[in-house]
Amino acid sequence: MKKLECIMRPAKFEQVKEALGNYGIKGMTVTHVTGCGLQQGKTEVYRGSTFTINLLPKIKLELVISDQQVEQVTEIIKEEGSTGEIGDGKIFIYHIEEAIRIRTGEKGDHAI
Amino acid sequence: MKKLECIMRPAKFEQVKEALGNYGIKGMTVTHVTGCGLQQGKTEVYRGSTFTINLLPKIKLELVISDQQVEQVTEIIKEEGSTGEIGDGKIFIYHIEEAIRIRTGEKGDHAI
Amino acid sequence: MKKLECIMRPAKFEQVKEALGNYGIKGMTVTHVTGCGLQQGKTEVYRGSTFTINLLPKIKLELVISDQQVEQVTEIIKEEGSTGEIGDGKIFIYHIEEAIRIRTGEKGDHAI
Amino acid sequence: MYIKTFKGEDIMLKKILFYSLTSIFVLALPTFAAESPTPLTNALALDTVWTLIAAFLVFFMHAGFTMVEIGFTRAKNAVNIIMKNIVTVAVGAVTFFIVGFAFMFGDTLGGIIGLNHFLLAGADKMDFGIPTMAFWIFQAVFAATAATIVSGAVAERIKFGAYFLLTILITAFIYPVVGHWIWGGGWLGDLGFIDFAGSTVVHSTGGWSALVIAVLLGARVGKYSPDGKVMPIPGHSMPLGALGVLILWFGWFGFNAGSTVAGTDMAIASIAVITLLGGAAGVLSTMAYTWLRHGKPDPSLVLNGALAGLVSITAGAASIGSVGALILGAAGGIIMVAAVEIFDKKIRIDDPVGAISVHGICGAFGTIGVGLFAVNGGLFYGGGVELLLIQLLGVVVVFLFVSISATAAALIVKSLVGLRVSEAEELGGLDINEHGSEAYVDLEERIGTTVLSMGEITK
Amino acid sequence: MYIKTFKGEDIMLKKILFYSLTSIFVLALPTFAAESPTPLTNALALDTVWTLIAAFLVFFMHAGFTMVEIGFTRAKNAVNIIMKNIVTVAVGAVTFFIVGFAFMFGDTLGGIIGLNHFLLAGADKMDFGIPTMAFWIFQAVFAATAATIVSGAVAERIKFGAYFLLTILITAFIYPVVGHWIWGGGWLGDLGFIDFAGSTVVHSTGGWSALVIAVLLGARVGKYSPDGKVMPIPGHSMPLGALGVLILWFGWFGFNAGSTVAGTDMAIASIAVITLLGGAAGVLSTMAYTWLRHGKPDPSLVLNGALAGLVSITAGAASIGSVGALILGAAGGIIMVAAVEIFDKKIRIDDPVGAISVHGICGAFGTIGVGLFAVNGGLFYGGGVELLLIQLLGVVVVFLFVSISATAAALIVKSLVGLRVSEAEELGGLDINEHGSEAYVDLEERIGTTVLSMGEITK
Amino acid sequence: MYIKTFKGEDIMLKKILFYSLTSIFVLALPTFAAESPTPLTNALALDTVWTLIAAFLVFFMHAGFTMVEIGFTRAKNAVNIIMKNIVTVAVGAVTFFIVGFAFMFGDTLGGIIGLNHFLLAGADKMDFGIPTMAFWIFQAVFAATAATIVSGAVAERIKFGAYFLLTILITAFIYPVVGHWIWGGGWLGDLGFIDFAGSTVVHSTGGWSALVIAVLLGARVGKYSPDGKVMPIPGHSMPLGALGVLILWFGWFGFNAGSTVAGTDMAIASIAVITLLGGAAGVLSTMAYTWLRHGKPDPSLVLNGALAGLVSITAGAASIGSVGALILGAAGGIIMVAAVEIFDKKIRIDDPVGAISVHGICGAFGTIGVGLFAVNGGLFYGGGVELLLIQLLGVVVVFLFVSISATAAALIVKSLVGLRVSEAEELGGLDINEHGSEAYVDLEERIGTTVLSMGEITK
Ligand SMILES: Nc1ncnc2c1ncn2[C@@H]1O[C@H](COP(=O)(O)OP(=O)(O)O)[C@@H](O)[C@H]1O
Ligand SMILES: Nc1ncnc2c1ncn2[C@@H]1O[C@H](COP(=O)(O)OP(=O)(O)O)[C@@H](O)[C@H]1O
Ligand SMILES: Nc1ncnc2c1ncn2[C@@H]1O[C@H](COP(=O)(O)OP(=O)(O)O)[C@@H](O)[C@H]1O
Repeated sequence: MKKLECIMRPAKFEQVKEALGNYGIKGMTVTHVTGCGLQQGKTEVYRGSTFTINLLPKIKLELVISDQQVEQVTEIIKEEGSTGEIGDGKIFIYHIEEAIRIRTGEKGDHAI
Repeated sequence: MKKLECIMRPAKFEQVKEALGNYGIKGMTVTHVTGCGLQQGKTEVYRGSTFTINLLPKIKLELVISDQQVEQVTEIIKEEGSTGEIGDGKIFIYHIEEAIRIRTGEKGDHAI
Repeated sequence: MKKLECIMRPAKFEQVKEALGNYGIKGMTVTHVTGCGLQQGKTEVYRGSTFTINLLPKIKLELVISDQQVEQVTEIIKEEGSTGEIGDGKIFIYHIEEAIRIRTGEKGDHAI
Repeated sequence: MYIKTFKGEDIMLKKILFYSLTSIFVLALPTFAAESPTPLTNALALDTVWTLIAAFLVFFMHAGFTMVEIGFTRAKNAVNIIMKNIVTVAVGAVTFFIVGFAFMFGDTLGGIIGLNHFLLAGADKMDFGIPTMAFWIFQAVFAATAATIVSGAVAERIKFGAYFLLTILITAFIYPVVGHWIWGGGWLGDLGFIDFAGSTVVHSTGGWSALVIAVLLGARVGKYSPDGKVMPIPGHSMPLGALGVLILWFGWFGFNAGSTVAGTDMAIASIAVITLLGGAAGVLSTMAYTWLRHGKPDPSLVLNGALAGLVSITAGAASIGSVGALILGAAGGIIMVAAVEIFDKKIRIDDPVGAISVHGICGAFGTIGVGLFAVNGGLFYGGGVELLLIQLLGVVVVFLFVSISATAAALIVKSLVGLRVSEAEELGGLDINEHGSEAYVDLEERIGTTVLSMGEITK
Repeated sequence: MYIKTFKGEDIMLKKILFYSLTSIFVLALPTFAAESPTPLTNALALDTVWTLIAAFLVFFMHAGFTMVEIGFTRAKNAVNIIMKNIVTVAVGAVTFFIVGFAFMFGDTLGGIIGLNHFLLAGADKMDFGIPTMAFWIFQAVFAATAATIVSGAVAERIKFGAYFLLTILITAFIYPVVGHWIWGGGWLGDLGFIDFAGSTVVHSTGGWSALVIAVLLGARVGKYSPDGKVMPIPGHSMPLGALGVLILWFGWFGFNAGSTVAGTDMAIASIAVITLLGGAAGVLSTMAYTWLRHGKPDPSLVLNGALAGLVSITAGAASIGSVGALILGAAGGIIMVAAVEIFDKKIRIDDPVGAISVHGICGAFGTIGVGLFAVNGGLFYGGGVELLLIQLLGVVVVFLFVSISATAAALIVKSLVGLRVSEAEELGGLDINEHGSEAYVDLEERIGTTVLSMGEITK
Repeated sequence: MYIKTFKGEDIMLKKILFYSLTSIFVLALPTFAAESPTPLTNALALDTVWTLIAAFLVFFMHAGFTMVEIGFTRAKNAVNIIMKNIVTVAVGAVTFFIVGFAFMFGDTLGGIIGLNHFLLAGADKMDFGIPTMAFWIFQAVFAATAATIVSGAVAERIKFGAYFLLTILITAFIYPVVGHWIWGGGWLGDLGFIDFAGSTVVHSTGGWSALVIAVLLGARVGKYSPDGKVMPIPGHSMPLGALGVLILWFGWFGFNAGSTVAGTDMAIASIAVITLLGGAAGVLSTMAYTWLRHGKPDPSLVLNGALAGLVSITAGAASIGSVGALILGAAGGIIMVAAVEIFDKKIRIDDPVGAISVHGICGAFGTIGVGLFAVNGGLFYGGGVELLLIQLLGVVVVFLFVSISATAAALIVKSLVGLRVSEAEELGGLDINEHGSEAYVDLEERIGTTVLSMGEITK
């Protein structure tokens, strides 16, 4: 099993989620995070001082999937999640040793 | 060392936390996340339109523990964290290469 | 490639970030989390009842870096992120299998 | 509620009243204005203007109650709080129009209850010194206030439908009966019982209703741990709670000083001063007391302290002096803190916003305080114990009547629709389970672009 | 707007008025006070006080509009909502000072438009029964209200600059012209059209302007999915929305009862009662209707229901009775729910806060309702259809005039600065893109220590 | 503050006053109402009603201050802001009752300070044209306003105990002395200095106190980076900030127009108009100026702009004309923006909400502006420089007196309890460290079920 951790644009999340659902992925965990990278921050003004906020809102999407799904799922995310502009984000892939369903105790691919 | 990442019901968190504390786990990190899976979303109505919110609030509990604790800790979580109904969540187990205590620089099992 | 996951004091975050920037790290992902450990909780009073909140606010900083950067980066974080008092936090190091840039599909060290 | 009559001018005044009121209700078009003004018509107009503005301020107190209750409860129940409060205003107004006013101000049946002027039929001929409609609106917003006090104490667990029915019963019957006894020509008022602006009529009635319904409901899940510890359940927004308290205090000036129903009654000035000082004393005593006890001034109690001080001077607002107001207000603040602790930890009645302590206990205290501090007749001003005993009697009788009738009402409602939501609904929040709604949908996603995961329209 | 004159006292009153007003505007120092008061000066003073207090309450409605609109839209646009609303008050006041008042209350040109008293020149000699300045401020806050209605319907996508220009055009021209026809001595008022406090003048004018501008703007991104489904976009704070509604209701007492511009006019009492009952009926009917339809009372619509009820009784506040208010208010609530659904799902006009339904549709309904429920002249009270037809005529004509002129205004503004922000700006939020600002910077970091990552000062 | 006397009617009026006041304070029961009304009693009643309603509005400004300060500071200090504001009202009322009123309105000692009527002893015999109690409450809420201005400037770092003591000193001594000079029969008023509703007495006094205390406190941690850059620290809720500004503006109508303490004084109409136009001009000028300078209208400054405009017309509200109000208000907005920048970046005084610029600087500007724009005596209206020089003198003297006495007060308080919290406490937030409390406990967990990790009850 692998865990895919995708840092992505909030604006693209809905679309990615739908495509993953169509592909057959149902389970996922979503976190609101902020990130910085190559993308420029936002310039704001407050009481006459201009400043830059360089942590931008991102969505972290975590998917635990079986090894054979990895390729297709990354494809879908690249396809649906990119705008072509800096700030589209990353997919990080981890090895995962075990997954357990709390309700039933099922393990491995059955748990996800 | 392993990292256990548990996605669980907010309503069960307090109970799990207490049980882990009794067992001897003191350190943990908690994040508010949302997730979807088999569990049905919430139906809401807004200005006459009915719709479903399918990302539900969950707690992500991260525990870094030594290899020999894994079994018992997963048992505790399964025991205390399940209601038997869909949506109880998962435990994902990762291998972790190193843990470092920022304050002292201690490493490995001494750091956690 | 490695992922460094640092649980740290919110008050130290800015300083660490700046130091990492100077070192050459540009990309990072930040999450607001709460945690407990050795550090004492906060005592509050509400309508005459005194109680302790033992989940304290922390910052989780996630950095994906190449293997050779690990040592220096952990040094920087230890240097800039510690106050010497309990609650400074931890660095957890994971192995990461792959990183993909959503925008371009670049992989590995080129993606981060 | 003090009703003025221009003695010695009755005939002329009544003629004017009759003339002008007839024109209003029959023609519903102002013709009065075409007459030249006289001192009498001007005084009448000023009294009307004063009473109306006071009524608007009391109406605005509902915004205060709503904010206080939202602030002191959890976010998952905020929409439910909103619904309860806005429906209380609406139900209060309509019910008081249909029956409440009749029970309260209709011709008395043995000092117990009024029994005519339902739907305000013939009410325009009644003489309150101002047009009946002006008097009515002031009374109607009072009735809703008494009902809304319950809302806070039963928050986070009562069924919306049950609350709705209870509000009807309180504004239609319980409040009007108490009101009749004291302000509507009933037996307590005749005895000489003094409750100028409603420490008993409004606040205790609301507070005791809250008490018995909270008992019947039981505590919120998680309020008392299995091993018996008290688990505080902090509210989710102190800023909204504070805003609510300041709105309530603002409205209270109308509540108290408006209770003259006469702007020509110069007592309004000292009543307003007493309202300022009573609240101030409540703030300061609560601050000092919690500072001493806990080492830090407790904000959630200091906010309640303002209200406790205000409730404590409401009965005596026209009878006590400035110093009396300071003493009563300060004592009210401390009594409230003690009461909150006793209800919370000893008697174990779960009252999320402290409504029972603030309105029930301080309402009773303030009423009794009149017997002590009334410049005219109070024990401490050499007036003997007579007034004090009458005040005590009123407090006890109203407690008995309200607690019995509210219990009956709650049991009826329970048998009809049930009182309390299921544990699962309570855990998930009333907003989603009772209203299919959430208070803060977009907050976390606030810099995101589209609302996340709104999912499918299912209907 | 009903203007009283002391018939038979005209000469004396005018003398007094002239004297006192001259002293105010020329010397700008009060000298009137040195005279001894007479019944006439007292009545005048009371009328002035009443009108001013009502004006303050109407002013406060802007806080209500701001909170409602913030609550019912997303957090990323909250600062933009704030800016639009506060600028509306400011623009409304200044524009109405410079030209609006002149167009509305200047000497009529054939019943169509007023054409003198620009910058209030010579306005102190006008006779409104109260000092012109008191009359003016009441009118000025009304004008701003009509404009602010638009703000909600066009929220989350209009350019700030475009909104700014549109507000100028509405308060400078569109609203004053309609106002002139009905309240300023124009042809509709002469015909006998009744719109006491502005269901048509204020609410429909705002609502129809909102309608055409919302159409020209198009729906928010994401409101209608590519396959045509309606995607609800919930607002981010029901508590602020509810606070706004209660503030609006509070202000509405000034809006309606203040429209007598006379505190000596005893109709104020029944007008206030009708304002309470109309809003209450709107709440209850919306609650009942959505409860029946969806199985749960819909909070977002119940809050709108209060406003719908209020708009529905505003035209007839001085002509209808209590029962008429209950019927009109209740019907208004249901009509609003239906209208929201039709606009949302059938006609597909995106109106984030329901302004078109609440103010446009219920404004028209309330105006027509006068023809049915006016105690004097209403169809249901045996008055025949004459008034009803006049009311219908007025509604239609105002709809045509406002929709055409607001379309013209919007097209002009579009050609000057464009109406709508870019899709990227809309997605990112107007706050950051139009104002370089965010509504809730620190909320997530609230227990953090320093604000995170404020980064470099670049200027 | 302008005090009216019915000249030529003194004897009769005094008799009435004496009679009615005696009855209030001795019997504390209204008997006046039983008399038939006369034009004089009606005028007196109307003046009283007007003053009281104005006082209620000024009281409500405290909700405005609270919301503005909460909105413009960080969430971790919101509870502390609430505590400071509610305690300010309470302390202001009580202190002004005990000594403040005596220092301000007692018989003058050489034009410097009043020295009798402590605890209002004998105050009922004073002649303010209205019952002393009505006059007193209006003055008391003013005193609290002056003190509360300080709260914003010292936010996020002052010790609660220190603030508490400073508030006592300001309302007990500093404000009353300035007030005595100008409104209480003191030397500045005698010179002809004009400060109608308190640009100097209230706003500058508050502003200059804020200035010196902010200097003594130093900037918040993180406000200036080690290398000297200004780090903006955005507030956490623009919606609450905006609500606060609108509440303040609403209350300001009472603040200004109520300062006639007479509803029979027809100047109230034009004062209200000036209050609307001054604030509007401040909004528009700030919007335009920041739009030009930064390319976007700056919301945080536009909100301050409304207040700056209002402060700038407060001194002259009864002396200037509409056009003067527009000019002064607009200039005030721009001066405020410049002042904020200078304090922030040049002088480096950290003032989280801009209180020093809005109240101190614009207060001084508005006071001087009277010397320019007073229709009677102003330089631009051909009145020569005399008034202008008197105004300048007053501004300078008040600046000197307030800054010296507030410095002394702050040094005394510092030596007693210390002024500033520790750095660790500041970083952790005053809420948790000074009050053991948090403003938004449940917000993140809002859909969770039980409050997370409330942990053990330790007591
Ligand atoms: N090395 C990294 N480690 C962790 N997160 C990263 C890293 N680099 C980028 N990110 C995350 O990915 C987001 C997008 O990265 P960015 O460099 O701005 O654009 P792009 O992915 O298009 O190159 C960042 O906001 C951050 O959250
Ligand atoms: N494949 C997955 N990857 C990541 N998170 C998952 C995955 N499947 C489920 N989850 C998380 O677990 C939660 C519970 O899953 P669900 O399928 O609803 O119930 P159960 O765990 O009882 O089978 C989800 O809300 C989601 O947060
Ligand atoms: N075993 C663990 N697993 C996950 N997170 C941990 C663990 N131990 C500590 N943490 C995180 O690190 C933070 C700091 O730990 P703590 O023990 O309080 O201080 P220190 O790091 O100085 O020893 C905790 O608040 C928690 O978020």
